[in-house]
Amino acid sequence: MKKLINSPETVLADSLVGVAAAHPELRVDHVNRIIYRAAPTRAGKVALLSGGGTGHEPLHGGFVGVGMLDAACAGAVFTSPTPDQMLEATKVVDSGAGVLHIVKNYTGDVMNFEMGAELAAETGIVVSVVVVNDDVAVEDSTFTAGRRGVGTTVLLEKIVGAAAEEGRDLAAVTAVARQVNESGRSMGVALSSCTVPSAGKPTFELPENEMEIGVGIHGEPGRRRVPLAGAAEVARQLVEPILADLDFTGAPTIVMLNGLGGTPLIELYVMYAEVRKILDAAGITVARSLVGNYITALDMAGCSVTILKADDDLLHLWDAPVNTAGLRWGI
Amino acid sequence: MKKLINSPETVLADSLVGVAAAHPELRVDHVNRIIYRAAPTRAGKVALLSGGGTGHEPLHGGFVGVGMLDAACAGAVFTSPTPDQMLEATKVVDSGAGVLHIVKNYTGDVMNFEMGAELAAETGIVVSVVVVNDDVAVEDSTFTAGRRGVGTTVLLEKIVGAAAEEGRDLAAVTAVARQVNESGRSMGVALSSCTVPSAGKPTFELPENEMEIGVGIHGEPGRRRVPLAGAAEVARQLVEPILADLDFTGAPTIVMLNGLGGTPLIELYVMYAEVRKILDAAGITVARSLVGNYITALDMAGCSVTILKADDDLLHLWDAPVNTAGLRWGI
Amino acid sequence: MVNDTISLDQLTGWLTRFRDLVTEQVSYLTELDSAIGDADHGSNMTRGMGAVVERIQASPAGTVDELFKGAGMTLVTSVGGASGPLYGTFFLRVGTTAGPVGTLDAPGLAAALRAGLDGVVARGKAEAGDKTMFDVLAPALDAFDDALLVSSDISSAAGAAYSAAQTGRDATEALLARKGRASYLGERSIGHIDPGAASTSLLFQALAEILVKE
Amino acid sequence: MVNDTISLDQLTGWLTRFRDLVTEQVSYLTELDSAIGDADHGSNMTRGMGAVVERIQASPAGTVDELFKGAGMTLVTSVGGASGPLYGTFFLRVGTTAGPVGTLDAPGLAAALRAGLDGVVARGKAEAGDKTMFDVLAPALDAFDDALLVSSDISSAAGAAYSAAQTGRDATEALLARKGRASYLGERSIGHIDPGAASTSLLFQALAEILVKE
Ligand SMILES: Nc1ncnc2c1ncn2[C@@H]1O[C@H](COP(=O)(O)OP(=O)(O)O)[C@@H](O)[C@H]1O
Ligand SMILES: Nc1ncnc2c1ncn2[C@@H]1O[C@H](COP(=O)(O)OP(=O)(O)O)[C@@H](O)[C@H]1O
Ligand SMILES: [Mg+2]
Ligand SMILES: [Mg+2]
Ligand SMILES: [Mg+2]
Ligand SMILES: [Mg+2]
Repeated sequence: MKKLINSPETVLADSLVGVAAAHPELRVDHVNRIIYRAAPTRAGKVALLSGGGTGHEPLHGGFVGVGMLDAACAGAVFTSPTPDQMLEATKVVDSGAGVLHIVKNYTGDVMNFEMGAELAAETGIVVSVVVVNDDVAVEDSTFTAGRRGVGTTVLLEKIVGAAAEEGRDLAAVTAVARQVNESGRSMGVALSSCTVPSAGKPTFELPENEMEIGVGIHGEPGRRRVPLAGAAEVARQLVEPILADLDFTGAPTIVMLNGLGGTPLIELYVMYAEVRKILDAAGITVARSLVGNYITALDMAGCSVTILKADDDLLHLWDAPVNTAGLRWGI
Repeated sequence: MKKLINSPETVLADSLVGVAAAHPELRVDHVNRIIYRAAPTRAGKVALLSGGGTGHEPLHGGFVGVGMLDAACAGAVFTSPTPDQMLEATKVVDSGAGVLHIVKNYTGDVMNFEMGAELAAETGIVVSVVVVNDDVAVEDSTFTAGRRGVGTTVLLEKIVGAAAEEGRDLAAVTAVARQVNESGRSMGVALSSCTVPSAGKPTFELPENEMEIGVGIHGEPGRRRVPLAGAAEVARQLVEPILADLDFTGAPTIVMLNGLGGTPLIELYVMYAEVRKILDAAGITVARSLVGNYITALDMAGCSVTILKADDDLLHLWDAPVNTAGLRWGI
Repeated sequence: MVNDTISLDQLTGWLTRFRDLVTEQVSYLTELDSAIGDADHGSNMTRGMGAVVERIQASPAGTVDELFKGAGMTLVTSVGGASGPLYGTFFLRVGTTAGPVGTLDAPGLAAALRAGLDGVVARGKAEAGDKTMFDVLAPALDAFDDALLVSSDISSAAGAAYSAAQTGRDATEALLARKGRASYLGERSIGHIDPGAASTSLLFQALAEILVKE
Repeated sequence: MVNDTISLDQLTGWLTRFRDLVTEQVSYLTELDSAIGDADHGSNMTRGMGAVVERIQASPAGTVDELFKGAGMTLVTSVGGASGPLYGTFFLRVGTTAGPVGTLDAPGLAAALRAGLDGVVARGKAEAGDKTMFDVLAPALDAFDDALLVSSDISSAAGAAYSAAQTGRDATEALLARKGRASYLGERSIGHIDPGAASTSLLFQALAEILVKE
């Protein structure tokens, strides 16, 4: 394992020191491993809290700031944070208008956030929850863990953050969150696994001529291993299942081409070109684009495509100013 | 070689299609491989042109936009663009106030830009040049190719872009560029080489327990191969030569912790934490921080540190609004 | 000699031995999780049980409920992931059901463990055959209860539970995962032992071992 | 038979043969550049000479200067990097010095090549021993000139030049680079043949081969 770290045990704590040093506009609680905006939640503003395992940076800490999250709880690498973190963060960010928990649909995240929300409710804080489950690689069923939460999380945090910033109330903010989750779909591909620091070696080995289609963001194997293909063919394998799952015609869409951490930007742009060709051919209108590393899996090589069916309100919220380490415009 | 591309020959052309699709605020000349702002240069504004080999994204194309570059010429992977590209771009961006060429100090880049500037001068355009040479890994000497241009290029394009946007004239803009170059120093480390698409395999192999200290941004071996170390020790090996080369005390500094393309953000923050500890101990004031992938070497794993000795003017220019794909704030 | 009670010391020894086993097997647990999960189960369990034992050593529990509630809270607040709430809830319920006692008799232990299992199900909604820790916990407790019908010897009941746990663990290999991270793999989850099933088997190994030892 | 002139056709054949050689040796050139540079010299030369020959085939040159100026311009505008301006300037100067003729005699070819070398030096400021293409170009042209003092046979002069080129190329292995990318490696540049030196040796191999062939 080759990593720029001090030790597997200290990765999270050390990286939080770096975040604090680089971002005076954030406040880091090193004991509870929570990243907050430096300024407290404006009275009356619904607060947005998210969190998850470390290793997906900039998600979620990189999306704390004006126009997006109020706080993010950080867990160990690929491990959900714990209920006490969620309780603490919820208490700190609540201004009285309630707190929306944005949870990616993984058993661990759901259970830990659930316990955190139960504890927070006991203190009288109104907590509302959205569970993001947008990964079309996974069959949806109430008898299983359901779909994973992946790329749509990024778009949701941005859009819902803007809704909260505008002063919408908890019900309205939650409704926007649900709408975004129901309208977003993602699919990912890996050319390599990643190396979890504490594991010390790649989670799986992938031969030179193969790729994993339908991966999430935890360096796990995907739905199937297939021969490595060119960018155009890979784009087809990612976009087709998304389009088969939801009709994206007749509405403006927001499209994200996301890198999984080990893939350089130039390849992401090559992929984005191919994705756009497919969407153009399918008569889908792309109103906004985002290309880069936004929700990653440590050093995994690969990418994911997220398509969100938007409307005027969502586009308006998307365009609203945002000032975070990972996404910034208009401010 | 595992890459999300269609073929080694088409990487550059395909990625430019992606850039054009993702960024309506840019205009891409696919024939000449030049990225421009969509809007022409404001009359009287000095224009900034840079360019270089592909594979360093977001540099340079990702830094075209309000507050930074007016255009960027793209060469083949790790290969300087050609004089005809620089001529064409210079002609297009000149508004009559002259054009500053920002050139990284590599033999190829210097010669090609030189020929491009000669051709532009023949058409009557006033061209001024700054050659960035900030890499302390390389001994400086007039009898050699001198120091490489690396991380300072990013800070320079931002700061000088703001100076041009303010309406300073070509002499003043060039003076700022020179000041930044003289005040910035960088040093890089690699944990792996990268794979040049046309070469099809890594430029060099690095055993599990070794790293290359003093690398540039072309996947090349560095000054020396040393045992792999923890983040704190790596930071020391990067920062000490920088501090030995220039006195950074008594002035505000801008510090960039840059990823080389294959290293995830979390490791960059871990490294930034260590760099800051060293700078704090050395009594150096860090006024602004930048952590992320800004000047890369394809999928090379590793990072570089850049420290710029600033002053009030440079900080003011740094803080000025910028709107590019790679750096954005205030707008 | 028949051991028909288990003392606070022995229960403390159980947790300590469990810590030792997950620490020894950290790579094995993580390798199982690499195949069908996210390669962290070994480090999750080691971190959690390390914290549990540290806490016990710093301030030893005075009663059985204190011991297990403390362990459960420590797991809940130090592990995260799926295993944190699940193991945490298990021990919290064990503690609540055991109550503020110094010793448990065989039926008392059985009832406490069964309450733990119920907690896991309430939290995770797993059913038999979903390829989770449930597929070890449930048959192990059934075997424990069955053994107590024959004899009140906790030691041999723990042996029976461990034996059923191993069988349950190995049986997860053939299952298609319907809960947890492995379910994302669909058919590809077949052919691998579930990491949580393996760590739960270690839990019963620890219990059997500390009872035999004495 | 003494070949004391070289025709436009032969010179065109030279460039075509050079294209073939760099294409055949693309991996070799890139491997040399991987050791002490950025792994692109093979693809740079192949792309550039490919464009040169395509251009020649699309619109054959009528005179020697047209041929080489066209080749030089094509290299300058299609290669980039260090080799583009250097090889480009070389051929541009060769063309300018050769002039609008259909054939070159031995001294004429020698003078044109020498002008090319001067162009490379003017552009790149390399000196002997800097470990660049200069360390092949200069000794090869010296050998060419020396051979012409003995006989006006271009074919044998080209053979002598190629032989000197190979010696020059191999001698770069022991040198410490002072120009170009390899100079960043300092001492570590020693022990590797310079990629530009290797491609320039192919240039003289091509010349020797097309003259022998006929
Ligand atoms: N819903 C559930 N009910 C019971 N056990 C579960 C459930 N989901 C997951 N598990 C158990 O958790 C184990 C994984 O734990 P761990 O790897 O520590 O957490 P994570 O999956 O969050 O990375 C699985 O092997 C499985 O035994
Ligand atoms: N200043 C110079 N003078 C002469 N030749 C040079 C000079 N700098 C570099 N070269 C030659 O160029 C070769 C490298 O070419 P190439 O790899 O195509 O370009 P780059 O170095 O830009 O990647 C070197 O091997 C060397 O022979
Ligand atoms: Mg996990
Ligand atoms: Mg090059
Ligand atoms: Mg796991
Ligand atoms: Mg090269």
